[in-house]
Amino acid sequence: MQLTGLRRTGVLLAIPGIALVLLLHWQVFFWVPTEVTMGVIQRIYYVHVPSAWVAFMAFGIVAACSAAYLWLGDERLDMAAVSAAEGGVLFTTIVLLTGPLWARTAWGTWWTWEPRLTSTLLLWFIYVGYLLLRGATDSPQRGKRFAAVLGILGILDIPLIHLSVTWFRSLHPQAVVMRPEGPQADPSMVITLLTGLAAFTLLFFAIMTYRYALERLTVERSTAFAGTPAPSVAGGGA
Amino acid sequence: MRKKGLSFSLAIAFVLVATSLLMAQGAGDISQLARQNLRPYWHVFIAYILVWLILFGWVVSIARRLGRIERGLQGSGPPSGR
Amino acid sequence: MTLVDVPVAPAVPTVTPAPALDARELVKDFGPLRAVAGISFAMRPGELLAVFGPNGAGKTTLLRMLAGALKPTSGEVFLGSERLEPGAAEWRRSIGVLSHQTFLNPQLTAAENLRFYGQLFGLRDLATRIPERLERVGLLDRAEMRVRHLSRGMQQRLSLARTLLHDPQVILLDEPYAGLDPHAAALLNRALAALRDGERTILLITHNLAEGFDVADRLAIQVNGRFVFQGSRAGLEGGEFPRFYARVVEGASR
Amino acid sequence: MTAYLNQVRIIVWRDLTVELRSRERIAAMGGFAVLVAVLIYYAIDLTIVRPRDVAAGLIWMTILFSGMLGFGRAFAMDLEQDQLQGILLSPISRGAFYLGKTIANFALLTAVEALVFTVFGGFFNLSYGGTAWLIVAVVVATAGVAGLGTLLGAIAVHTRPSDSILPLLAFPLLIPLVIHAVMATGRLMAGRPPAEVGGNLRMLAAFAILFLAAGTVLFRYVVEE
Repeated sequence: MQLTGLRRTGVLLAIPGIALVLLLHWQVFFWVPTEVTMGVIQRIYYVHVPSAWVAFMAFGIVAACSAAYLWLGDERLDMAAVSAAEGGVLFTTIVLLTGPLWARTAWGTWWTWEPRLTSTLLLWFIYVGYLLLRGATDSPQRGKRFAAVLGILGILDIPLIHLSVTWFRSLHPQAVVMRPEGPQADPSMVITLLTGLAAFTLLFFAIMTYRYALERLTVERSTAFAGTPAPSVAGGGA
Repeated sequence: MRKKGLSFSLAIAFVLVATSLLMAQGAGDISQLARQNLRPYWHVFIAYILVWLILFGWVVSIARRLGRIERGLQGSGPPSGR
Repeated sequence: MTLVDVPVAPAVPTVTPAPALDARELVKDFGPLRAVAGISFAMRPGELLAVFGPNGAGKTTLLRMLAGALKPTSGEVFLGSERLEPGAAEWRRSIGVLSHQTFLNPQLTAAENLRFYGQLFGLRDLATRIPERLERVGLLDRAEMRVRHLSRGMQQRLSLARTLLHDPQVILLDEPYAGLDPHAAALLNRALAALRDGERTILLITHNLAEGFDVADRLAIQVNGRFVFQGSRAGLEGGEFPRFYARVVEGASR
Repeated sequence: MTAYLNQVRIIVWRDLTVELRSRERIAAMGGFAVLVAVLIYYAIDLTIVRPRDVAAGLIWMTILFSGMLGFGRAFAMDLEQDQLQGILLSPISRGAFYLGKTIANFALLTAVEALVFTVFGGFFNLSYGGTAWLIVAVVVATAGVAGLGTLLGAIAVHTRPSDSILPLLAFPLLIPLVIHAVMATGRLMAGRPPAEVGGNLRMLAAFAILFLAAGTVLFRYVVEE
């Protein structure tokens, strides 16, 4: 069990992560100026965008680990994939919840079939399907392979999904797109956003490390309980 | 058990910090821009709370699952049938 | 490793330089579960090895690895002198599998089923080969009948014809006696005898101690993913084999 | 190469022969499609909505749902008497097996589509202008649907809630394809020039190629252990 090593890694990632989170809150609430056109609501941006970034990165990890798992068959790759997928789905949930909170003020509506919202929603469904599929088979090994196939399929589909929904919308009058990184953006806004990106990335990897350790332990426990045949035929009795 | 308590207290600390900071900021702005709608403040407030609730929910769920397995591994050990 | 109170000396497999089927330390894990835990054996052409064992001993897993349907977690299997790798198309071409499931489609006729598998195996002379094979299993007059109208015994005979259609070098049988009427069982045993004369290598997995013992050259007993007994049947009487089997299994799983 | 195509051909022949004899899936899919058409007729207030404005979307909804119904069963048939195992133990290329299954599913869905277009045309008094390009659009979209449906059908057949999990997995991946299928079909039915749907057709082709290529490569990981 190298799990103590894993835990140490998790803590080493979490400490700067939490520090950056604290810094981010100070920046967001005390330091960064209020954006001129959108007002206070724009501050959601500093968690919304980092969440989206982390979610995409997580799904990228899922796809890469899934492909490698199918190729090499190493169980650890599958454990990494499921850990990343769980995180990816949660961060996508954050994106989908904070987005409408912003849109209600900025666009005057909770939900709109704006391209980015639509692709994010579909992405969420695809990877919820990934998590469901793992538990839906009688043989866990099969579930892992099926999920890996879906994980790869999902990432391949993303560019086409995005292209399609953008296309679909572009034929209609387009709503305002939020662009704080536009020409008039204050450098402090960029700094705050970068802090958010760094904080979320570190936190994601810290939690994912723990999630991975959990997956390892789960497998080790089922080995101890569900019984590999005893190593020696002569053993036993007592 | 200790880990669980730690995550809970951290969660509460964060929510408190976020809440108080937002309140402070909101209160300041209200006095200056009294005419502005209050809704955006609430939405920012809810958004930040949701983010940390979800993340801490994830951490707590992992910690609980880890704890359960570790108790299983150390406490009972493999069943005596073998 | 082997049990002390065995009445026969377990024969160390001494085989000709190029065994027809050579398995070395085969291991198969399903996640945390170890279904096959290190099995080695070698067979020469014309030999029939019968593997017995209780449910859950990993017999079917072993057979599916030998068939190339499952990739071993570790260990190696070789086929013939060419040292083929399991799972390759050439490997599948040299193996025939007969299971208690027939692999036949009930909506297709007997001849169509054989034609389907014949084409999958890339056989060219199907126009002559299929009637000849149907003749051999006594189903020529049923060639145009759909399989779902055939009796269970006939289906199993057709399945035997399907297994041998491409003249495999190695034949793997998984509980072939299940659901067979005595006529079909006798036919199967005659076919097995003919195949051994034809220098084919046969591995048989069965619960049926009597049938299995009668046809085998060598016996193996698999418990918990291992061969706990492997040896020739010399020195064993058919009548005492069930008791011997029960003792070995009980000793190994205690 | 010829061996590969032969393997594809023999699988297609087998699946279609079996389907023609049992008519299990075509009956379920066709019956479902006609019933949906009847339901939709009563679900739409024809004094408010002009049917041909929404026909393309309704037609594709019907096609998609009946397709899921059929694809879920494409591999269920092979589990009987363990035929799937028998096929996998033969030296067939896994890609060829997948393509054969996909072509058979494609043929089946095309037959259902012919029925759907006829029935909707009759019920809602639709006229299909620009027929040649309409057929191109439908065929390309169907190739994509069949390509993904076959791959996911092979997955779904080994899951416990096998009938409910296939649409759950397939629809998020298929929605973008449906967008283009509906746009192309709708515009062509309204008599717009084919040039207007060129982009949609290219996107449909992109989806079809992606799904077929991914299926050919990934299928072996679905069926092999």
